[in-house]
Amino acid sequence: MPSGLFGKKKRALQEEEGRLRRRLAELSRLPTLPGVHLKDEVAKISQRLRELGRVRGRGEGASWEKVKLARHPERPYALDYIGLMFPGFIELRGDRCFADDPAIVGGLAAYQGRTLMVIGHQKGRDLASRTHRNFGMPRPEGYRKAQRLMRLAEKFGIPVLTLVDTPGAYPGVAAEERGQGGAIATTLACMARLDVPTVAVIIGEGGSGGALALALADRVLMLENSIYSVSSPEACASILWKDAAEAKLAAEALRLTSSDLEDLGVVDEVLPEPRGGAHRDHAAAARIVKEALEENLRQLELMKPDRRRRERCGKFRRMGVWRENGLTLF
Amino acid sequence: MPSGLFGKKKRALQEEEGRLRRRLAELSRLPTLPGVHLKDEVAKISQRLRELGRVRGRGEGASWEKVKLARHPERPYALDYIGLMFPGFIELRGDRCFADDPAIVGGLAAYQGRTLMVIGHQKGRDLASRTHRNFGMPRPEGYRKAQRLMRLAEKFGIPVLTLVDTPGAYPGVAAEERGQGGAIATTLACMARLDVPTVAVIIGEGGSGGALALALADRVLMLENSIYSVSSPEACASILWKDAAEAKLAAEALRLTSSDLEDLGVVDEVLPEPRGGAHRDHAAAARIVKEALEENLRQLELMKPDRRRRERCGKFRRMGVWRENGLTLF
Amino acid sequence: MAQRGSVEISPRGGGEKRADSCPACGAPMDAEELAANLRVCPACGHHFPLSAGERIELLADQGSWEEIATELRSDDPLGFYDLRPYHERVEEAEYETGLSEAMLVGTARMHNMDVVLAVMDFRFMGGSMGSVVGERFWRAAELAAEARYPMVAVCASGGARMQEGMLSLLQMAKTTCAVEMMASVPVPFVATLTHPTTGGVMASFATLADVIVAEPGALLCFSGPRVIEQTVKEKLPEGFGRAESNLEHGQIDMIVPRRELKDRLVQVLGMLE
Amino acid sequence: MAQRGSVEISPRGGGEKRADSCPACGAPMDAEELAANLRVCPACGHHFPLSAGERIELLADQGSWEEIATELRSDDPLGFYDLRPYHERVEEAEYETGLSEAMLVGTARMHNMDVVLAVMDFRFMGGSMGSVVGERFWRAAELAAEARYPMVAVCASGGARMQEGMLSLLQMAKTTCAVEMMASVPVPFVATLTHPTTGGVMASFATLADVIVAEPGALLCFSGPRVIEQTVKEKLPEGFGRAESNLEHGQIDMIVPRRELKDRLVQVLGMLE
Ligand SMILES: [Zn+2]
Ligand SMILES: [Zn+2]
Repeated sequence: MPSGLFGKKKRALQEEEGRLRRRLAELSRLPTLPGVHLKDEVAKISQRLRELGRVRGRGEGASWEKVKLARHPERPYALDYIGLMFPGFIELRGDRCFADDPAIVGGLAAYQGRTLMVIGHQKGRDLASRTHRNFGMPRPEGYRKAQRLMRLAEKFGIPVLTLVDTPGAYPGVAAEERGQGGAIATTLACMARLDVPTVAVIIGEGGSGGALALALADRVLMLENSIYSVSSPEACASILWKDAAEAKLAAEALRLTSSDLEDLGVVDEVLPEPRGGAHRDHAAAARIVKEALEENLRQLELMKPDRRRRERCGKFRRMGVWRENGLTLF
Repeated sequence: MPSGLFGKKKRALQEEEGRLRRRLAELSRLPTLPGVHLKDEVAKISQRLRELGRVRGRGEGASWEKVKLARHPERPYALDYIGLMFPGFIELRGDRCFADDPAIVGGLAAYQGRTLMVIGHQKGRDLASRTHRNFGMPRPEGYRKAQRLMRLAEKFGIPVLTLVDTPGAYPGVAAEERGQGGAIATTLACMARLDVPTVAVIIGEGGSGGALALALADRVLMLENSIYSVSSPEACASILWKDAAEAKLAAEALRLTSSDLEDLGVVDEVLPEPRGGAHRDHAAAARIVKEALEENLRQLELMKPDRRRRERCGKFRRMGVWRENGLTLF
Repeated sequence: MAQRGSVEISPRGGGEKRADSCPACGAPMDAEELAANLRVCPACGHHFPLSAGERIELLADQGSWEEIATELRSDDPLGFYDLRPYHERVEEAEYETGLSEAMLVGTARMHNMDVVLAVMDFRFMGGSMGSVVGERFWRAAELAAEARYPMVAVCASGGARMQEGMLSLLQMAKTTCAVEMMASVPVPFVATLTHPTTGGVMASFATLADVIVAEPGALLCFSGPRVIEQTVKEKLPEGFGRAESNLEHGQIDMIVPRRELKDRLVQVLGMLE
Repeated sequence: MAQRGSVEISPRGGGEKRADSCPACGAPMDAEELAANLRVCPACGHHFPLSAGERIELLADQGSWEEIATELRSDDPLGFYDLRPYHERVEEAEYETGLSEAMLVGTARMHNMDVVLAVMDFRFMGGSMGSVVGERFWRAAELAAEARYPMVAVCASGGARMQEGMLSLLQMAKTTCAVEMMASVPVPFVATLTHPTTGGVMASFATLADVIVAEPGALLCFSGPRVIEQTVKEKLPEGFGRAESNLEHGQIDMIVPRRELKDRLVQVLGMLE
């Protein structure tokens, strides 16, 4: 959540930006009438928007740049982080029901003399591994495996770390028939109930409900160049702009970058990446994640399970912005 | 468990019967030698066995008769009992995972001003319903539905009644691939953990692990003409006698009748059936089950959940007969 | 905060445009006859959508509906603009439906049983779940947990409200926590899924209910048919995602025709209390 | 009750009949070479069965094995006779395997970690689970729960011991309750499934473990291939019921070659403690 003057100022700039963009959109819809010259206003607004962009740390198309970085094929994936952070990681597989879903990996990691349960979406890098990992798009059995591992972690008092990186849950007929919606929902419920500390890190693409399913955590951290979005910019553009090619516009509008989401109070902490992005230096990225994990776990482990659970639910209860009796609540 | 003199006497008769049958089997394997006349001994043993049979309440082939009664096509099935015992029963369906398995039915029943969760194997009567119900042979999703309903019952403090009537879990490739073994095991574990009162009634065919899965209950009742067996007599005969036609012999040897199992301490109570068998009078059979249910629930509801669970596990812990340091323990 | 009285049904009767013929069987439709039949096609049983108002009329005992959280309104936290500004779309939805948002919550009696009702209306921006829907659901759940009333949710939703970005997605987490709040009492929570319930609602509170009831023919899925066809190019089987398919695949407890819905819900709740 | 020292391995070395060639790849087998390679075919990696004694040698630190419940022996509660009396079959199995039953239980150290071991031997009446197997498993679980030692079970079983009738089937319920006893502490319970593990063992404690490990190629199923072919006349797919198929279908956590088994088990247990 934004706090103090800094947050208020950010919000004011944000509101101004929104106002200007809406006006720009209105202008663009006006029919061209003889004698009416909109060019000046358009130019003025565009100028101010560029200024605001600089102030808020992004130029035009900055969100789209983040989308490309978040999807960068050399960006470290869950198993890269796991390999670098947790030597001796033991993968546990299967939902005990239908299948093992390679789009979600999970297992036990030795960590500072204790154990962690690490669960993450997993993409592939070459054609074979991409196909094997289904491009990081889980089916219901992936979510059910995640739940099984979370319950196992809870049984033995093991904290849970999730690594979020998926375009979204797989939109296929069989996945639907096996209850994709319910699988995501019950994973959310499982995370809401857990009485062990939970930390989620958005490491790449946080795509829609398929990503959120692993991110109902005590702490939600986000790597600087990751994105986290209600829908892919492409899908959003094709629905709202009726044109997938407007993905760049949608990327900006959706506020899916780490700094946007920090402003909105959606993530608790943004983790800086190595210069140029995590793909330039996997080891450094892993060190950054590990340090943040350490600090957050340290804090969480001081709390009683009840309080942790209460605060977790309290945090998600506060998500959202609405007006009530004239007041805007955030 | 047999108790007091009555139990001891029964057990002595049982042991004598076993001894005689073993001797008979030995004799039948001896080569016919000139000058050796076994006929007298065989005749003597057979005579004594008939006497014992009368004493223990069964003639030759009595077990096989029970098998036929237990499988009688007019015998009331789970939904027949439910219809007669619980007007207004609301069926709940699905495992929330893969399918709804019609071989197991379950739902909410209003009962004496409270609610019961009733779960049972369901066979079909005509060709269409038999196929639909898969002859009462559940697939993993049937067991997972049962678990879901048991957990729902536990959430709201609702006692669980199970009605057991299946030739066994379905032995198919896809059922195996979806984890038939694990599905049965986790159903057993679910029943072991439940903190609501549980009553199981063997109403027909209690076939193997597929039946037991629904019968790890505080009280296991058994209708007089039901059977409850480690394997079907046919399967047992084909494995041990190498000849499925010896099913009659196997039926006798397996001790699968209600009186056998009462002797062995496997069931807590045998419920008498209407004259000629439950198929002759469904309504009377249902009344008998309902009365027994009422009495058992009444007793169980007086106990604290912890004690109920402890006694439930304690009961199953005592199942089995072994020798230790020369003593036979039962 | 509570506002007594029955809900305002929009002048047109609360539904979307009334068809001249049944889209399922082609039978000619008389608007009044349809309304008298609970908006179920007398010829084939096709269930036409109900507005939130009609739904409340169907379920709540006469005059028992008391709406809460009435003053909650959408804000525009992202300053969202696509082809039109978000606030304009909201205002249009308000005007066209006569509703304040895509979900109304409140208390009611059903056959004299006190319940909390949460009712969605697909006409309001496709029943999309934004901050107000999430907050209303939360307050409804809180009331249910505190008063120990069971909750009945009637779902109809296209998913998250994209115009609120991640804040709308997070309503899935928020409503999940709300369901957990009810479970910890516990109070019974029954969901009624109506045509269509998809996306974020299907992947949060709708499928977390103790008992899940659906109306016949309702499309119930996470990814909609169009997304599946366009994204992964799969051919959809006959009846894909419909209530009947969901029942077969173990995802819902029962399908209940609208005429029997209220009675059935009351029976279920009565047994869980 | 504990009996110190290493297990008696039968004079023939504890395995079943030693093959002259590998049944998987046909490579000629030298018995000594095979034994030196932990009874894994050096040519193709096929895992030959191990006796309980060999298994304990493989897993327990030298000299650390202490068997418990050694005096438990099968009785004949049913007076069971088929083509031969039950007691005769038991005596034959005792004689041929040098074991007292199809499962041995006791404590051991694995890389200096105290554990409870429960090890089955398929040669003893097909590793069938009767009253003694159930009671030994119970005592092992009880010891694990009391001493807070993790438990490792090594399974190999054809299912319930038919000659004890329903009493054998009920060992599924009994061992399930034993697993629950460990879970309530909790102490970690890891199952190692070896060729073949089927029937009642597969439908009780084996699949209730916190982590399920399998040896390569092991047949793991509830209904065996022959039952499926004969009863429902289905054609079995290539590799049906094998560890590899179970892994793909989500039923087990991992497949571990015998050479790495001890290390892996210790790692897993170390992380769960
Ligand atoms: Zn029609
Ligand atoms: Zn070989």
